[in-house]
Amino acid sequence: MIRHQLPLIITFFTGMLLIITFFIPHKPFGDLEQRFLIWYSIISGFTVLLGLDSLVRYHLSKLKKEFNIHSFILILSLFLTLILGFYSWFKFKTPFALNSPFMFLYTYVIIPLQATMFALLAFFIASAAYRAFRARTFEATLLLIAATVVMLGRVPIGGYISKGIAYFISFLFKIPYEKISEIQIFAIVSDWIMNIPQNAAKRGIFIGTALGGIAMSIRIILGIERTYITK
Amino acid sequence: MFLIIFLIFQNSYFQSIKGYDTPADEGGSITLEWKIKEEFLSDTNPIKFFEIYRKEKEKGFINVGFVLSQYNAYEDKGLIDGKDYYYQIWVIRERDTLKSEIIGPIYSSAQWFNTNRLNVLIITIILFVVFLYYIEKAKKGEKLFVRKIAGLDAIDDAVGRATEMGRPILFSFGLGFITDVVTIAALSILSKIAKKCAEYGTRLLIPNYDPIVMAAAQETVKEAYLEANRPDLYKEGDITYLTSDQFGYAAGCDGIIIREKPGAIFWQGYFFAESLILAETGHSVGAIQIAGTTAITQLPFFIAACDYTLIGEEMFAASCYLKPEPHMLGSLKGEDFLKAIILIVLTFSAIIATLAVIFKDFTFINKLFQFINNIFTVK
Amino acid sequence: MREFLTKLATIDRRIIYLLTFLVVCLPMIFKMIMPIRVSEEVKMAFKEIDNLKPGSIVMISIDYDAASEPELQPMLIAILRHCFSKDIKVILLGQWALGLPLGEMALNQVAKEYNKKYGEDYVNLGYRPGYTALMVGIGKELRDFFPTDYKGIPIDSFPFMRKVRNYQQIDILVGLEAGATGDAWVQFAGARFNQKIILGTTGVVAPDMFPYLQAKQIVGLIGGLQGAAEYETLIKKAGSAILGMPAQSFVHLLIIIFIIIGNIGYFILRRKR
Amino acid sequence: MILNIIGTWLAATLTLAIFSFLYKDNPFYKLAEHIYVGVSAGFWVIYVWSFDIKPMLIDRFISETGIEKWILIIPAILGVLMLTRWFPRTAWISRIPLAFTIGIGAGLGVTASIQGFLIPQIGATLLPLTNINNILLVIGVISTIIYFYFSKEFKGSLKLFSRLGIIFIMIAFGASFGYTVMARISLLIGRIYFLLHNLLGII
Repeated sequence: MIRHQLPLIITFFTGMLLIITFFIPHKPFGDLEQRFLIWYSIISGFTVLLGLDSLVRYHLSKLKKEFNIHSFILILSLFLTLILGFYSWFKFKTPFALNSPFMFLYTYVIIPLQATMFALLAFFIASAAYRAFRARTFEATLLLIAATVVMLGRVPIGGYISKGIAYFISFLFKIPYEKISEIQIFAIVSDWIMNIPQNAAKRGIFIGTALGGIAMSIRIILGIERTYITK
Repeated sequence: MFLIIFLIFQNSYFQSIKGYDTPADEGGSITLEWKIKEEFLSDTNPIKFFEIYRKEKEKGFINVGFVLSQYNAYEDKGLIDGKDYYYQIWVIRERDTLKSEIIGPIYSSAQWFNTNRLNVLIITIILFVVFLYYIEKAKKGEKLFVRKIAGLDAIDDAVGRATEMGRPILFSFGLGFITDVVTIAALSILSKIAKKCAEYGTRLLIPNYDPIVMAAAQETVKEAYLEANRPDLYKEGDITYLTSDQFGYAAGCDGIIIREKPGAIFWQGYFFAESLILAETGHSVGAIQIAGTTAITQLPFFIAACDYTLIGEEMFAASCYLKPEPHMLGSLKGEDFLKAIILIVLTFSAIIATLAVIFKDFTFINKLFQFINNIFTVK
Repeated sequence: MREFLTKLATIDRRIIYLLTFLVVCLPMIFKMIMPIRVSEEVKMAFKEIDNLKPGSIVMISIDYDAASEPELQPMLIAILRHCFSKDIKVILLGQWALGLPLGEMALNQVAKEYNKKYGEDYVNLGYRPGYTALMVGIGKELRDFFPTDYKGIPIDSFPFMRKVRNYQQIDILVGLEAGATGDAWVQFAGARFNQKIILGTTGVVAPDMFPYLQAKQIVGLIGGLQGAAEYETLIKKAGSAILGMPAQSFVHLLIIIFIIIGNIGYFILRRKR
Repeated sequence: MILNIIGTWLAATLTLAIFSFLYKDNPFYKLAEHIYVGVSAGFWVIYVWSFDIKPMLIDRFISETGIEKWILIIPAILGVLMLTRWFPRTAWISRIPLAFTIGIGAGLGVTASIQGFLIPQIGATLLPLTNINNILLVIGVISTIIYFYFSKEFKGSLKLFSRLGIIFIMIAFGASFGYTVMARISLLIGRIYFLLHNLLGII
């Protein structure tokens, strides 16, 4: 009984307390809220260590079964980071000191790996643009047109293209080029799209997700939603 | 005599100076506000900063703080509620110092209710009541109407067409975990697809990113095959665990897609940037692709690359239509009720606001609009 | 014509990768420079900081990591240059632990340019777990969460930090966002404590921040590498953002051409079937 | 100086190892991937120590006096209880600190969503329909909400508004599509700038 009821009781009281202290600043509540927030900050640091256990345990078990270079390298780089990290913290009082070995690890291992991982996406977008993005439905067509206008509006080349169009229009309709050459069509339309239609739709969508989020929080506080606790 | 003149004379530096208990707080704090007269704001002798001096009944003045010249307010903290305090503000200028007259006695006190947040309190209570009401109704099993999402027909067509072509079907939860609500919604969509596959005898492949989600998927598919009384067709080997690395999972799925050439692919769950590779490979083998995610950043790419996409909350509506689960159904209906209220508020306010502009002098309409506007402003 | 189209539609992925790689490299090798058009939301952000008097305090939150470094690091450097050039005090902290070293690097680089001293002109508070709890906790007392700076030195030993209690002493909070932390700052610090906020975000997050801009919950928005280039133009000090814009432009064009070709092939093949 | 050169070469090899994924998924990519997971996991341990346990618990325990000093024991215990999740037998104990943090997160979330999003965003949509932009903004928000309304069949005016809603939604997703493409390309530009500038020194 304790295993299921106690966590739900704790969640109910802390949740309701945080809502009540939002409205009642008076003596006991204000301090209690600040104290709980400090405890939250301390405890949430430990949750980071949870993931570490499953990671190390999984790769150690793989290594026990049969040696594979990938799991070995992972465990090795983990412990190397710990050694360098604690050494840097001990010597420089902080892991960030620019000339510490920990910072070396950050600058020459973390940055290239993480940045390059996401730089791959530019290639995937390029090939998906060519091989998969089709205007097969009315909605997809509208999406691709809006995307093209925004992409041209957001970069300097959009300005040159709109100058070209202005030259063409001035040639066709005999309007003096100087007057319309400065109008950056794509940039103006793109800014309008961002500030009006895109704004309205995103606000409508986020009102929906906000209500969904509040429903989830209420279910958690009242113990209706239990997957978090019992799993 | 001299003292009084001194007091009157000092008064001329400040246009206004006042101190009051800081409202809606836990006590122990007094707020000071002041405004210097124009003629003392000269450029030749600019104000550097203000020094705040406090005095209790019998004791002398002590300096408790300072504020830069661009501010004209200060909140003094750490006071004892109910005790009388007196304040004086020194204006430190380049070449001289002006002292304000002494204001007080002022005492701080704590408030039991933050009146600025009344609108938040009312809305919080409404939300609690509405969600609880609908979740209880759903728990009692009452029939709560949810319209059929167009996406569900698209799912049926896709499974049918893949069976005609005699090609397998692939389903993926993306990178979601079992605690993500969208994964739970995807499970009920999977159960519908699995039932159809059991009826048509089509092979169903499910590569997974998370072992726990894989176990849940195996459970759901086995149950669906049982319901379609074709337990013999259920193959545990088709529901596998690939890897827990983002791009490793995408590469793994691509391998299966190119090898098995599925007729229909379902990307239902939570996706990150790897959605691009997945949808592209699916398109390259000519599969019908139906996506569904709450990941706003990936929706544009799915819409451009797939045949049909369930957008955000449509996934919850689809799963509520298929297998109404009390928590989700109750929340969905609660949200719909609140959306209806918001729609009414927005339309009504738009009309009132427009009228308020047209009939400027008609005070009633303007007051009404101010009242509505006041509810929706954060104080 | 038909086999040309089918060949066109089935070009190998790797050729597209190579083409993309070249279109990025060439403009950078030839050091092309293109005029930057400054958009309204970046101008608003610039004006807010420009109107601050010397001695005001700006708090910058590092909510990104190396994955968004190319977009947000130039933004951080441009904003630091703008603040230091106007003798504005800077407090740096971060919600994304893996982004803090980037903040430290930028601080050191720009502080040298304007010979600003640590502790007198800027302070780095480092990282503290807590996320939304931290944002609300700072609203009452900063020292409850940051008694010391990133080196463990008590913050009361720094003169300008002595009077900083909570958001009331902070003129502007600049959030550099690669994820949803921007929403948290706006909802927890902006609405609850009336803190003036400017958001500098990656291109992915920027569109979702416009509703906050229109509702005046934030006073400025700097979006993606283009936003960083615009801010660099406003402070008249070119950085790596302006350098990257030509390459950005040509790849945008390349992607649009890919979409158009892909769709032409698709429609012709579909009509044949 | 030597360290920088070694470092740059190390960074370049790791960058090319990740880029090799473009050719095909290969062991070099897997190796780089595992290094990243190992190093970043190590990073988190150092952060928890130097930015949470040391300053918020140990330093504060030393500096505080009286009752405050002993109250600090409670979060310390709750934190350690969280680690019981490592051992299956005692894993259920970790539900207590977990319930504490989840309760606070939910409690903070409710009021913040209402005060920080619903009220200001609805308030910003109470606009007079006096100019085209206001009209489009109000109609856009209304039709988008109607599109995500599931309690009524889409007939008559509801059908019209939901069609209008999907148009606004598609323009919004198109804008996000364009911005996201821009963002992804900037990341590639950053990496190639590193290869051309730091490694090869061409620019």
